[in-house]
Amino acid sequence: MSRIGVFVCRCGTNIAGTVDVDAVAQAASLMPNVVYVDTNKYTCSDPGQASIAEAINENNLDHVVIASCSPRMHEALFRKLLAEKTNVNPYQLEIANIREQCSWVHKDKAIGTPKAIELVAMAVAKVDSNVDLHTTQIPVTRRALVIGAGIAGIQAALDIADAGFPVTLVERETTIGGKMPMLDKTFPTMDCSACICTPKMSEAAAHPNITIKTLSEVEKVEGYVGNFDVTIREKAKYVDYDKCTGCGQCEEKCPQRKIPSEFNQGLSFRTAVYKPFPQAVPSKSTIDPAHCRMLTKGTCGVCSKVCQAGAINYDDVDRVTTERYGAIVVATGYELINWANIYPEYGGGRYPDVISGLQFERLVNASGPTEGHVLRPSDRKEPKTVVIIKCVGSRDPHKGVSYCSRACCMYAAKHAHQYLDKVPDGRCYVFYMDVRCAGKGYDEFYMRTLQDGAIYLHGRVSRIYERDGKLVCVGEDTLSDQVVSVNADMVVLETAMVPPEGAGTLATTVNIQRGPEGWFTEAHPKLRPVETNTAGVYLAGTAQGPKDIPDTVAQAGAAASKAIGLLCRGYIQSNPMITHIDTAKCSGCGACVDICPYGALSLVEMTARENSRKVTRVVAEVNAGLCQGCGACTVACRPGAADLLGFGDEGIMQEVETYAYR
Amino acid sequence: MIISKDNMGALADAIGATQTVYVPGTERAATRFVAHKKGEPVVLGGANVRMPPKDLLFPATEKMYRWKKHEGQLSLETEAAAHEPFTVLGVRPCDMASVAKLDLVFLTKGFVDEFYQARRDAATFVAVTCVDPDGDCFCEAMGVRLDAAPAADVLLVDRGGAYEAKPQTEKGEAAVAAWAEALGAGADAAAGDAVEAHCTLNPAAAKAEERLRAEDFDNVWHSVADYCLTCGTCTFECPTCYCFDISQDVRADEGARFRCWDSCMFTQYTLMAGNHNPRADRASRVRQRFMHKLRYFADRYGEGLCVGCGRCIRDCPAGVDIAAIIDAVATAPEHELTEAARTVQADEAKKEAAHV
Amino acid sequence: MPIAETAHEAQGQANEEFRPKILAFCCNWCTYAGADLAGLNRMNYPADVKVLRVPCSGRVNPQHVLRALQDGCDGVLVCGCHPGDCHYSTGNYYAKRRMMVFKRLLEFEGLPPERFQIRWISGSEAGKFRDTIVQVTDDIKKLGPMAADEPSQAVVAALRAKEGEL
Amino acid sequence: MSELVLQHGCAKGGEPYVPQVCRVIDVRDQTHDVKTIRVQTPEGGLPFERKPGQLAMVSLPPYGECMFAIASQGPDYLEFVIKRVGFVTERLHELRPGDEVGVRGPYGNWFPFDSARGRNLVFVAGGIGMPPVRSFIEYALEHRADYGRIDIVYSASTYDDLVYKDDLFQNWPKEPDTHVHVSVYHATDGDGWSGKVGYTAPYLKEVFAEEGLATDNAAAVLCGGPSLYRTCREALLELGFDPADVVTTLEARMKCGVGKCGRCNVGGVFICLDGPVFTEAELARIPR
Amino acid sequence: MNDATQIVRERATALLADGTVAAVVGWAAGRGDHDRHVFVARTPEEAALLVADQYCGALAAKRVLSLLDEGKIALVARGCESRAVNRFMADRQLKRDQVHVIGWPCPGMLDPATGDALKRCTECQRRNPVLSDEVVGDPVPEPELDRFAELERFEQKTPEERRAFFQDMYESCIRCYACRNACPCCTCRVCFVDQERVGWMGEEFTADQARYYGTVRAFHTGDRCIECGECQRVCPQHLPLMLLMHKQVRDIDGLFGPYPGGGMEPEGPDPLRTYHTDDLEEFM
Repeated sequence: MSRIGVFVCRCGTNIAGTVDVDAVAQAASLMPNVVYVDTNKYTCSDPGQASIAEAINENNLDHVVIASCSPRMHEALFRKLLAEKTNVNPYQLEIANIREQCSWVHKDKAIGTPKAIELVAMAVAKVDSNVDLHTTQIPVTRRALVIGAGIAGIQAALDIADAGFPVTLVERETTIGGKMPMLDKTFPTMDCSACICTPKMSEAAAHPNITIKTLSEVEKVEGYVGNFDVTIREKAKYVDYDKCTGCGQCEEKCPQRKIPSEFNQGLSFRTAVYKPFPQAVPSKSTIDPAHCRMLTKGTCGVCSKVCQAGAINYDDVDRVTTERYGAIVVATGYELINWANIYPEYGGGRYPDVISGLQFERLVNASGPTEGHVLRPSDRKEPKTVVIIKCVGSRDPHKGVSYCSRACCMYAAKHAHQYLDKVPDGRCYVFYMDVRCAGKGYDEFYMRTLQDGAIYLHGRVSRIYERDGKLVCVGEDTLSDQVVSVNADMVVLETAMVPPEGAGTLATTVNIQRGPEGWFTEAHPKLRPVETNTAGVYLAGTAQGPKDIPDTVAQAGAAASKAIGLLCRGYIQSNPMITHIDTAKCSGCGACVDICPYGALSLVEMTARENSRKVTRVVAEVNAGLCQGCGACTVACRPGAADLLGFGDEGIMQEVETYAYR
Repeated sequence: MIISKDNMGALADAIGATQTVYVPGTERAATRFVAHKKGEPVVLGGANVRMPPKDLLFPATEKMYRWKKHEGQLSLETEAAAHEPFTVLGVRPCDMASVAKLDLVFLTKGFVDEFYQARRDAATFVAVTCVDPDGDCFCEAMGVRLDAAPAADVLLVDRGGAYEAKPQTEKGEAAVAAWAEALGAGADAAAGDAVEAHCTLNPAAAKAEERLRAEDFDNVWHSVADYCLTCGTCTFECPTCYCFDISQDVRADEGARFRCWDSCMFTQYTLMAGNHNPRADRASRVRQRFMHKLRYFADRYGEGLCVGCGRCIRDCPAGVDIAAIIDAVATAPEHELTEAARTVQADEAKKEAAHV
Repeated sequence: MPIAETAHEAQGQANEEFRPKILAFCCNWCTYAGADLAGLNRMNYPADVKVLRVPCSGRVNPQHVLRALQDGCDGVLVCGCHPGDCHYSTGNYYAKRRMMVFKRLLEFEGLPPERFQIRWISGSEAGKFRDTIVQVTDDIKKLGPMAADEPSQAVVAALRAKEGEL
Repeated sequence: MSELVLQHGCAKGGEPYVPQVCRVIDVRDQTHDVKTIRVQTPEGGLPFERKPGQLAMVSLPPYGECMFAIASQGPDYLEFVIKRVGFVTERLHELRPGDEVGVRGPYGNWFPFDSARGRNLVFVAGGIGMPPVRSFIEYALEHRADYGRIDIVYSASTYDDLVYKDDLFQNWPKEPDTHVHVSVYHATDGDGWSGKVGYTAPYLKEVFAEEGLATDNAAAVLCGGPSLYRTCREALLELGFDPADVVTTLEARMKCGVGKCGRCNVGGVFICLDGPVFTEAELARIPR
Repeated sequence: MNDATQIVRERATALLADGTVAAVVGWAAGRGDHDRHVFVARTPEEAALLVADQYCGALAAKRVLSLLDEGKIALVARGCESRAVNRFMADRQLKRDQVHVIGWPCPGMLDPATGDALKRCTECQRRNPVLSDEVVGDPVPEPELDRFAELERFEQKTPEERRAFFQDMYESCIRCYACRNACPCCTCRVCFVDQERVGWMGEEFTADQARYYGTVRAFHTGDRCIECGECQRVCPQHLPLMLLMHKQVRDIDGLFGPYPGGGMEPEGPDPLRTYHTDDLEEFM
């Protein structure tokens, strides 16, 4: 039978003051299977620990109960003691919390002592049903995958690569960079966005530890922290990147010239074989199969003829590769809300001069379609009156989203400032709900915009219609309580950030959660802001929620440092207190699979001999790398086939009954 | 001694003065033998009680011994087997026959079950002839007479408005003498002729037993298993099912081991450590139940285990009908012989050859 | 639930001497930490509640709760993190649903609501932990031991007369 | 040669369900999941006399009770071989000398050691089927002169799974005219096994052929798992054994041990009371 | 012979004859005039024994699960059987292509002994099959009734009265487990009651143990109950088991609803296997 040792700590007078420790020890000695009892002045002290180890070894104990302070305090310490100084499995330990939850909250030994005895009895009962558990070290594949190559992904990739680990940077567009290169200037310092972003892009491209995969998407993720097997589909580019020199000859000769440019937000055109913008990385051309005549109709082949490098390959196919990574950083960024669909009162896209903020960025950019001159799209005239509307889609649960997109207040101020700078005689009205400028130098910047002459009106624009070549913006100035109507030449909508298309699929693929608005959910909003509930998967940038560039870059660094920490260690210590499936009881109903927040459970086919017959049936299986040991599945499992090691049904039942019967 | 049917309450009161007397009544959602309360009327006719008197001799849960550990020392304490005397009034011939079968199980073949014996010794059974078998009763086919109950201490013969009490054992003699004393002369006059009755259902049990000894009826068991729920209703309501499990109630350092009814219909019944179960499928459990009732028990004790009380037919939620099964077996087209039967035949042939 | 022949006597004596037996399932990350904090702050509360540590309120099986109530506990308390704060992100949401349905089921069968209570107590809410223990202990003391719930013979008789048994 | 006769136990009055408290005096590892445990009365005596092949119920409060074949009887102890297969046996494996258990028995019949006198004996066992057979082997060796040649054919899944290795490789081969043949089903490098690898039934036939054994004036004793039992039974009959000369011990879930509770009922037979030892001739008459 | 019987026999014969299915699960007649039991027809000859009339009280659906090794199984399915099929699929015990559902709009069943409507049919809200591969006869009008009426009457009782009621009920339970074995939600390989090791339940026949069994079984099936009422029909003690099920179904509907019951969808997750962050809070 088991041989249980009970060690009762006096903790100086912390415990002994209100608990009669000798009486507890005496009572413990009569408990089932208790063969050794001792008391200690300070159990956690070195001599205290040594005496426990000695007692365990001399008396051949196999289960240990320590009645002392909270297990949250010293459980790890005592487990370590058992592991290092005795032959007892460190999980054959239970701690009766007779300090925080007994001696410190009771004043009288007459009350504290019997309670301490009951707590010890419960711990003795539980420890007797404990089984040996073993941690294993799972080696970590020392490579990282970064999904999304906007500024967040690039930064994370660079940080990880600088730490010496190979990184694969996956981007579904033809170039890395994301949204940042589209921006003209960045607030509040007004430095050129492309000037600070493109060097990062080049650095990533040139980094020996970084492999960039553009036009690529993650199709499947299997495995768990330290060992994710990731399948990536790299779409056909129809251009051999090894041969392409990026000379641009093909682009010049391509007959398909009327394709709206994504990079310029539809304000200019591109060709079917193209590079989205001059500084694109990789600096190679790609054929857009949806528009290429050769690929759609089978006749053309101009680019192939002009390409001196012979890089054009119309027979190119998708390449699917599976590789193993230790950590994953998800940095899939954002999209702007499709305002045209939800704001018919703003023309719903009918008026070419109602543009989004990102289109405005392209308009004021020196390398944009207007070479930096503010010319409105419809007639290429300089608008003399511009209305900027904030919170289009944001903070508007009826039409758009309920949250604040955080960057638009500054972005709107920047646009007003840029417009007034370029058109000194222009008038700029900004309709706003609130002005939120918390950030270093942000409020100062807003003040400067006001000084520049921007007119801020508190209220939403209720309608935009065209009259006499003007866009009439009707709104309410709630401060003066008047209906305001502005005849504008151009309207800029500062639209909400929303999760990009495909975020839901990616969440399922990588197995991370999304909040109600669709942003990926961090493991803890305060304490684990870049981790996810899936160990080894980290979040960077706006994938986690709207934020501006400084926050994005900071978070990317944080995510990278978490990934680096994991990769540096080289192994993960598996938590043995996880769910265990008794396949004899499992009927494969999948209730556990449905509720596991970590995707640690799956249904698999099992073949076994049962009653002299070979039977194949479906049972649940636990992925030890993913399970975090919450135990929610053990309750969902009606027959109790799923049980939590360390907090098993039997152990808890022992505690319950021991207390109930006493 | 003749006792008017109206006087049954008084009789129960009289017996109840010195010991517990169990009479047909309703308790816990079923008709069963309940402890008689003084002054309440007692009616012995009509439909038989749904729960047989089995639990009076063999309770559903019965403590066997207690154990205790004190300072690491294990000690055992047996439960007293002795039992206060009691009387069961109004047992039908079928149920009385079942008591005789339980006696075979618990009191013969080597070991005597002390707990059963104590209750059996304490019991006085007063049987009553059966005048109202219903459409599911088939006791006559199982060798039970409606007008006799040999295992009873006293038999009450239904004579219209009154019962004639016939003592059949020493205990019965004493009981009837005591009743006569308690009820006065007891010369209730209104006794007519003994009422005669017979079952309308008469499955061919003898033929079935004979064929079960020689042939496999797997198709029958499988077709029954196609609708049997394998719940415990039939076995718990059966007056002769006696299977039990031994389990325990543990409270910290002490506990009691008890036995409780079990059912061969349950999967767990034969489940062994390591999850092997020789009777994992329903058909094999159905087979076991009916083979045990109709043949195995006879192999061991010389008589079948079914008394034809019809309870399992009446209350089966799935419509399993032992009478129909008996007939199905008896009238089935000829089957292949079982391996065991073939062995027996071969042996006999060998012996004959040797003889010649 | 245990049948005590002397149920009503027990209730009679209860007021002075009755020390209820209450079991509190507390999740490791919030409530257990809150209880520890109550200790650190030397808050004082009744000793009639014993804490059983579980990793998460989602681990608390209603079957354990019922067993506790049947085997001799006079009350059961289940505590976890506030919804949204679960260390495992979802456990307490599941627990909430389970416990809501199960508690209603037990109350339907006649269990006084105070005997089975559920609270969300965070790791910083030491005061709330103390107050909860005080209040639950008080509730159970008012109810008396489990045996006091035994329906009186009068009620049973009246019910049987009215319903003709089940 | 007289017929093998199986004798049955005598009636035992009193309290057949109540165990006597016994003390564990020795615990030994046999394999990774098999232990032998010796028990005696607290006064240091033999709990009860058993005959080879009989059973006893070992109970371990508060965990439960299990039926085991009594592997061996010493002057003042009974020995059980316990394989860890379930909850109770797991707990029984935690026993240490000095611990107390309950023991009740003996139950069931015994091997026909009387009527087999003068015959050659062939013991066939697999894995944890050895302990019941061993009780007869032990008896035969104690009364060596009463029996002819003894052959023991024993197999287990791996070398580690062989129980009573001391006896197999040291003690028994030293006995006069006693031949031990051991095989394992699976061997791996470095597991310590360099002997025969193969299943029991073919090995049994091989042994018969190589050693030139005859079946006349021999009795076979067989015990093992379902598939071993099936194949070896056939092999023995093929080798020419009469079903009446092959005895085996059966296993079933048992609770009462005294032929009442119904659990181990097979046909008209209760394994705990009428068995566990049967001849093949008898088994042929019992339904599946 | 009524129309339904006629058509069921014809269809079963055809399905068996052309090998579409290996067996047809329906009902057949027993010894008495109105005795019917579940029946599995495996040959066209056996199909001629099938009956589909007003005395087929038993829920036939669960039988399908034990026949899956034999091949595709046809099931004559009324509202309740069809909901059970959904239940099996949601519990991943059955795939849609393993069963051929012969829908039978249910006329409502009668007690063979008394001729009264079966309780489980008087409380039924969906007599027409909710899924089928083919249908026998025309749809029947769905009864308009309040299946919770009895529950609501019961809830009017004082807690003490309810305690007394359930004490009686659990003392009456003989723990035959017919309710569990008949229930289409109870598809566990090993029921919690049969797990000695953890010791959820003791084996002794006491009201306490019966209460534990009854309450926990009700909880295990509460969020999945298809409200077929079969548990109550099979109870040899005629205990009002559906009270507990109705209680939970109505509570779940009110708390996390709208919830039509556990048999309406072929996939989960069931109410206790999911959550909303804005779930009602009734503890504070």
